[in-house]
Amino acid sequence: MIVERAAEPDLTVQPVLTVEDVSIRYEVDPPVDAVRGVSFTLHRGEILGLAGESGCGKTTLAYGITRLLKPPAVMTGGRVVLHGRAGRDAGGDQDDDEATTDVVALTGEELRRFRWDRVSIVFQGSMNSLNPVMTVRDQLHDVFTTHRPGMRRRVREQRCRELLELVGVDPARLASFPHQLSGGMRQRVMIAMALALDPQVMVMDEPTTALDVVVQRSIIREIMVLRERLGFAVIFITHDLPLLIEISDRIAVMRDGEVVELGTAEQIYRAPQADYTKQLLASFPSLSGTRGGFVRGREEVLGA
Amino acid sequence: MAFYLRRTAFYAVTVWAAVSLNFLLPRLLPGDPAAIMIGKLRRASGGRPLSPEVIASINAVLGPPKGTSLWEQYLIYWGRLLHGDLGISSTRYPARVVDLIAAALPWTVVLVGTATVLSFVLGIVAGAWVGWRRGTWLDHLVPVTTVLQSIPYFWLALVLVAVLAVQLGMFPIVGGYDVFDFPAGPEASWAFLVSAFTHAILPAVTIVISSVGGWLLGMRNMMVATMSEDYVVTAQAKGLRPSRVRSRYAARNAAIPSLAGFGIALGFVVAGSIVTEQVFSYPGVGRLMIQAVSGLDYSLMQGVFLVITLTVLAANFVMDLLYGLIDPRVRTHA
Amino acid sequence: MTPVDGVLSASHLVKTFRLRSGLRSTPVHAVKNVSFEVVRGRTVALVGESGSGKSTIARILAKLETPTSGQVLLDGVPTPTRGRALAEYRRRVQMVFQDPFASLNPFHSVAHHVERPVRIHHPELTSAQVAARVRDLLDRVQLSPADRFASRRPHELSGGQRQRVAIARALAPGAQYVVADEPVSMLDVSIRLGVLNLLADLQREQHLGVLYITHDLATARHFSDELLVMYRGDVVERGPADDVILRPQHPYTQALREAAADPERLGALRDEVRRSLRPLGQERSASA
Amino acid sequence: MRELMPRWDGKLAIGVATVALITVFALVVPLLAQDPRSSANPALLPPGPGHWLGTTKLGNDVLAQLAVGTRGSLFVGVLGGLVSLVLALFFGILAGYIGGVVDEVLMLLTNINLVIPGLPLVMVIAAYVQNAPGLGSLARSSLMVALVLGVTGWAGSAVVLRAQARSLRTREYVAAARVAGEGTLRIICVEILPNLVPLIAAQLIYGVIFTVLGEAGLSYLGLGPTGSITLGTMLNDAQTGQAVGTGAWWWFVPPGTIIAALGAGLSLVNFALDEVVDPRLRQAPQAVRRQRRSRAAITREEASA
Amino acid sequence: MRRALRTTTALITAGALALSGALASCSSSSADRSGVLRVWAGESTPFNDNFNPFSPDAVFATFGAIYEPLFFYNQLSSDPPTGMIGQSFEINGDGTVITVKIKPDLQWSDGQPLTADDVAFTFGYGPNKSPQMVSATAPDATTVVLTYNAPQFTAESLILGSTTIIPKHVWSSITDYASQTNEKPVGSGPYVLDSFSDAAYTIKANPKFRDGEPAVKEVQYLALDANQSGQDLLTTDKLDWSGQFIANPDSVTAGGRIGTANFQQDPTVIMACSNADLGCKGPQTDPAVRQAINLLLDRDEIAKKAFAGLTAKGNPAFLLLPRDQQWLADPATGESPQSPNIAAAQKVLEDAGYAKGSDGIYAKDGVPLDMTIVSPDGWTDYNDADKLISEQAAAAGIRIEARTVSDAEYYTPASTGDYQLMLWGLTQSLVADPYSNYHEYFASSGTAEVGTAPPSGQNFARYSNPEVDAAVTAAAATQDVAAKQAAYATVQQHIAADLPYIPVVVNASQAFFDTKDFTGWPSVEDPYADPLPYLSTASGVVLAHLKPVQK
Repeated sequence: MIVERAAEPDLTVQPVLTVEDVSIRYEVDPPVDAVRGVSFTLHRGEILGLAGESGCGKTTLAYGITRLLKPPAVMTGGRVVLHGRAGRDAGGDQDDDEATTDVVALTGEELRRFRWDRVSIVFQGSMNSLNPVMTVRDQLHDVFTTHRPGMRRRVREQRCRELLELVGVDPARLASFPHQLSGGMRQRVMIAMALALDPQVMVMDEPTTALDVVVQRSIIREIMVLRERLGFAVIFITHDLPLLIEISDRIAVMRDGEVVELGTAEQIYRAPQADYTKQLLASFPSLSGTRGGFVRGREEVLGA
Repeated sequence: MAFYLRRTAFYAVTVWAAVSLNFLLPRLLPGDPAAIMIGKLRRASGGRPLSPEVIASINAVLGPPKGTSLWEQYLIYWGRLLHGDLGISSTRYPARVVDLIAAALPWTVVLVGTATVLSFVLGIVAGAWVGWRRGTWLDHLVPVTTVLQSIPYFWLALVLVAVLAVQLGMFPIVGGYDVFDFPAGPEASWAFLVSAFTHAILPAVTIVISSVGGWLLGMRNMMVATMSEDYVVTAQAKGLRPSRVRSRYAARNAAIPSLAGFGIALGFVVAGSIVTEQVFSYPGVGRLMIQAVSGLDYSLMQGVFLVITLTVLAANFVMDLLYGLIDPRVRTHA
Repeated sequence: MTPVDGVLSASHLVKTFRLRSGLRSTPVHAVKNVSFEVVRGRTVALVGESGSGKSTIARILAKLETPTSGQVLLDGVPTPTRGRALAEYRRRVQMVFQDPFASLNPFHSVAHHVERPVRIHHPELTSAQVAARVRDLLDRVQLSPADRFASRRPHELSGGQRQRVAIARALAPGAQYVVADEPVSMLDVSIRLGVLNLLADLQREQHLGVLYITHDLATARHFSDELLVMYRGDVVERGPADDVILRPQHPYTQALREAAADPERLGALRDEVRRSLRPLGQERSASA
Repeated sequence: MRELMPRWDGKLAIGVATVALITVFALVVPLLAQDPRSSANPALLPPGPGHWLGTTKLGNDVLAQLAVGTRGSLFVGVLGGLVSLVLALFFGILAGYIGGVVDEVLMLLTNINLVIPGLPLVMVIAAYVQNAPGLGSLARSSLMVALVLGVTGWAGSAVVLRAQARSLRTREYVAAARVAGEGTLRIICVEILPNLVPLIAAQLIYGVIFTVLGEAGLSYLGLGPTGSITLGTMLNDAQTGQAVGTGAWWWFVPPGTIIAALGAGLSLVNFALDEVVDPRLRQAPQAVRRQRRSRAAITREEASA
Repeated sequence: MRRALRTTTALITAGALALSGALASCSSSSADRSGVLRVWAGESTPFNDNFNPFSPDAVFATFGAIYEPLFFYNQLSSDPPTGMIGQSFEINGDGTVITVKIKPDLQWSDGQPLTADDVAFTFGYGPNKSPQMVSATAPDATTVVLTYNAPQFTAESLILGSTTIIPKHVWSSITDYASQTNEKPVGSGPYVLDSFSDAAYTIKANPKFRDGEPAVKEVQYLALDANQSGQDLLTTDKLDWSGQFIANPDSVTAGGRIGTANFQQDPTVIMACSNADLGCKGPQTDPAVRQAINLLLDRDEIAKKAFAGLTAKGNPAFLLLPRDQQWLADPATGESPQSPNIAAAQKVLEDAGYAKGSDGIYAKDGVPLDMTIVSPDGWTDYNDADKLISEQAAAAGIRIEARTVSDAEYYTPASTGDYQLMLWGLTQSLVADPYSNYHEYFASSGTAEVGTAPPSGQNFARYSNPEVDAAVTAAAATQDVAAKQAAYATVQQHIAADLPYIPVVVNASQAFFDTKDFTGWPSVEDPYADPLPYLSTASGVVLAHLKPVQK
């Protein structure tokens, strides 16, 4: 399997996002170094899992990569480079898609245009990511009116309907307000929105945590399908290591702001190197396997 | 729809309560407007005795109905009210309370309405701005406005008159319009509107200065809270222009509680405007209220109170409708 | 097996909420005729997704809700709704809540939380005895040294420590049955196991009957003897834990089982998606 | 516990200092100053060595009047604030905690009270009460004014408290207390109220500000307390005594300034309390400031490097 | 602001006691139209559209400017009344028949002739028809005969000087005079109504006025709610005439445009509910207490601080001196003590059996001297005086609590006797004869039991003294000066000792007027009428006298 995957050059060889030695500090009293010297490379079309427990810095890292750090977080060092989309015949009207961008250096208008167009985010709180007082249509249109000002209204509307269909939501829902949608539907709308500008990278921060497992499953499947069809790379952040192992190409395990282990899903699952990775894996009892380290298991052992 | 039904029902109950309170208060606490009026007539006639017919007619108009139960009186009261009959004023006998209020109400509605809307818009816009630029020097603006808010309206008004109107002569001192230029009263002309406008500036400024801080503070606080909402972060992540994020995503949501609190604040503004009208001899209902209270003119007092209450309720109702437009959630979830 | 000396049973529980919207109200059937038994010394897991009615059952058992119909029986006796009898019921049946950040009052110390149930249910104890008991309880939930923790307030504790306090509180009256409503779902993954193990240890030591409510099939399987699967207010499948998880009969249980993440299926989803898309390869350029 | 206490900062310090100064002034100065009703002094003296704030038309020492008036206003304010707080607690907490029909009824009453404009109602009630026979000197005492203002001014606080009580009621620790066997009253008093302390304090402060301003307004309209000196009656005296017309600013400006300062001081304390109730109000601006400073520092370092 | 309302009542009572007088000749009007005269007569917004001379709420221009009585009685002088509608009058020997000749060829402002028929109608109409009246007839177009069943010597000024004459052709169809608003008044005075709004109304010169159009063609009355506003408008050249209290008149007159006049006439007193027999309750029913209060007052300080030094000194004989000098029996009652004599006051109390308690308050039979004095809200001078009285009494060992009440709660308790002490304003008789004072305020015919209002008269102090009653009756039945002097001496002796009304000051009545644009204002040299815009009749007389300054 590993060999087979490594032999797929179109997916893994071209880097799309390079993160070099990124450090992020929260300027509270005393300052907290939330991310410390993290480096990794995201390849085109790849799903990179970012695993770790709460407070390990995985979400902060995601915000740092997308230049969305909330106060008082400050990126104190490092480079984030988004590589141009060479070799891909995307629409010729987006010149900067071709460019290699130093994300950290972006400011003002440049930064604003970079956002969503090339890297989009699906946030954790599917319930709150949508503006409660605007219709789905308005919020989708917003993306186009801002980034594609030349686009005609009819085309825009057509595109919005397509997007909803793409994520499996009835286009009639365009007229709905967020509160009229179920949690799963809201998250699908968010994913549709994240796809709107055909970005190279999509960051997904616990996109399914608040959802029921069955819904969660169908959304993850949807993401996988879309990734296959559209070819964007995904940084998938979650504490749910088993899920990551199941869906990711590679996994970075974070703890206390550092990546303690980075490897393919197979490596992480079958042959974890770091103690922390092992500990984390052991925390998830196997659904179908043996009972692992559980007390009741111990009881059986004792009884045996 | 359910939201509107519920609100309408609420207003109906509130109107009923206000009217009933109005009916009950003078009956709970004694006080005889007829006796006061008769006393006044007696003094006016220089100690000459009043004819029994006059006393009978005053008692009939102002006195408590005799031989009827409270319930019957209540029904009669409602009947009269529904015919637009608020009784006869005893301080301005025999003027009808309705006529007195009809002449005064437009002034108050326009003055207080304009000043309130102005104050609201100013406060919301400034509050949104200060909240947006949180963590900058603008933060210090917020405590300053609370000082303004803590100044008694009438005190501020008196100082403004003394300085701006009397000393500097920048504004007219009293009245709703220039009575010297328009001796025949209000007329439909541009010049009159200009005159009314210049007379309204200082009272309006007083109301705005005293009330803008509340809106500003509320809006700023909500704005700060809203700014950390996910949908605002999402909007920023979407690369939307800051102006759009501020207005459509942050401010619009942050303004919702201010709209909801409009009713409370309006009550305060109306209170302030009553004393403000007094300082400026402004021909509004606040003035009538004060005169009614000092002259123990119960009919006028009740009439003005009722009309002020109904006006505030109407304003609240309008705000509720607006609220429904701005916050779609209330339309479906009651 | 340990002798069965007590049973807490739910008998034909029905709970219907009225959802008001304007002047209309629509009934929401949260629980539809559910029966089961929790025997001392055994653990019953109640598994289901949010909205399945499992938390409502927990609240009914904890006497926080009154069932629309049906009964909760303790040792076969219908349970009271008020008065001294209710206090006695509360002494025997306790609850551990889902969110340890919300279930402890930020205003009060750890000692207060554990001490109150002791005082309420054992008014005969002197202050010294109460203090000793609190220390003992804290020791038992591995918050040692107890004196160091007793004076702390919830915000000074980690999530795991808080949930241990919550467990100590539940044990404080001398409970025989514990309803644990998603006791670890709000905790970090690495400490979940510890808390569950503690609960299991206590159960064994104290011979508790535990109703373990969760949405997590894996822990339900490992932690319980019997497993009930709830779907939209009904129990759709029940049986010994391993049987239900490894050989699900009901389509819903199967779906749940299918949806649960399983690292054993590494890469399977991607491959399946790819296979399903290959014939439609041209679609990619059409929609891009 | 600490998170229930306001964070000490400049605004709070200024607020507390202002309120404390005014309170000390109101409590101590009357003991030192002359009888505020003494007319033994010449009339309308401007501020000078003998009378630091001059004298009124009757020859009353303005400083003495100011101190006693401040005390009177504080008395009315605190009393009115307490009355409205008690009512707000009753309506708000009860409605919020019990919910259901009780909530509906109490909230209806509250909302009615809320939308019926306050001052006109106060004026009407004051007019009736003050002319009701049998009350004697109580009818126009500052006690009665405080009561009337308190009875009409609680609704806003009740709404706020109810919303908070409702949200606290659904907190799991309240459910946990019930499961532990606590009684309803004890849950309200021990589990819910302590967490409402900052909010209750804020509402009390609003109540005090409302009552002090309300008393001033009523006094200006001639419906204030008679027989006792408050800042409102002082302003009323100054206004009717044509302090503005005669240029006796020392009679007119100090009472208004004290009211404004008291209101502003209390509001500043409320800022701090607001920040306790909603920590984001403090944290968000602070975070932005820190982020900006840190970024500036990094830029400087890079520039110097 | 309330000061404005108070002037309303001052006007009303003043009108009721008017003296007669002939209208000073009015100069022929020049054809030039000059500036509008702007007046604040003390009214507040909004104006009532009410020109009914029988209504207490009628606007001020109704009296004097639009409607007139037969004669003008100038309160400021002891000269005989001047004719307005009336030319001359005669009273028969026993005082029961008054024959009035009116001026010929008079016209109402609507062009209808004004004849004796209108006058006779007026006296038979509504409240003018007194129980003592037998008939009012008009034997010819200029003669009116009023017949009574009792002597009317002392009612002369009321009948001739303050009964506004109304046109029969308008009023004969009006039955309920009390609720009439008479929005289109038809009168005989120098002005007619031009326009009305609730913020201002304008009267313009009446071309049909018997002496020709007055020189000031337009007069505008304003409504203001605060004295401060009036003062501000005077200062800023917006107002030409007002009668209001301004503590520092210099601030207004310093500019040179505004002149001022202050003719003090009306006594301000502490009115005591003095008669326990009629139901009065409280220590003030004891004359000794009232005497003590009289002695302890520091009137000088009250005048200076409460009344800005603008008042005159009062006297316990209730005479307007020096106008009424001939009626003063004992020089000792010619002026109330101006400085306090606490020792004397305490001696009076101790002689009457009071002793100082441990709290420093005098008491008798365990009842302390503890009373309440009331004044209306916003009547600053009264409120201030009350405060001073309270403080001065406390110094002497009497507790008097000063309270303020609403206007309505001031007048009603006064008339029904539901009070202990009140600061009260008496209205000075308009003629140089104190009869109306004694009859209105001291005769028991003008009082009633506590709880009911007197049917006539204003003896709200409930004073009742048979000797005073007899003396007042005797004075009413004679026109002999010596007999009257003797009767008045008796009255003065009793009221100065019993003090049902304790004199405090004689109230200021400040008028402010524009001397730059208008001439002809009354002055100390030529006090032809009191220049207060709120006075009835007199204000009309002043208006007819004014001339615009030609520029």
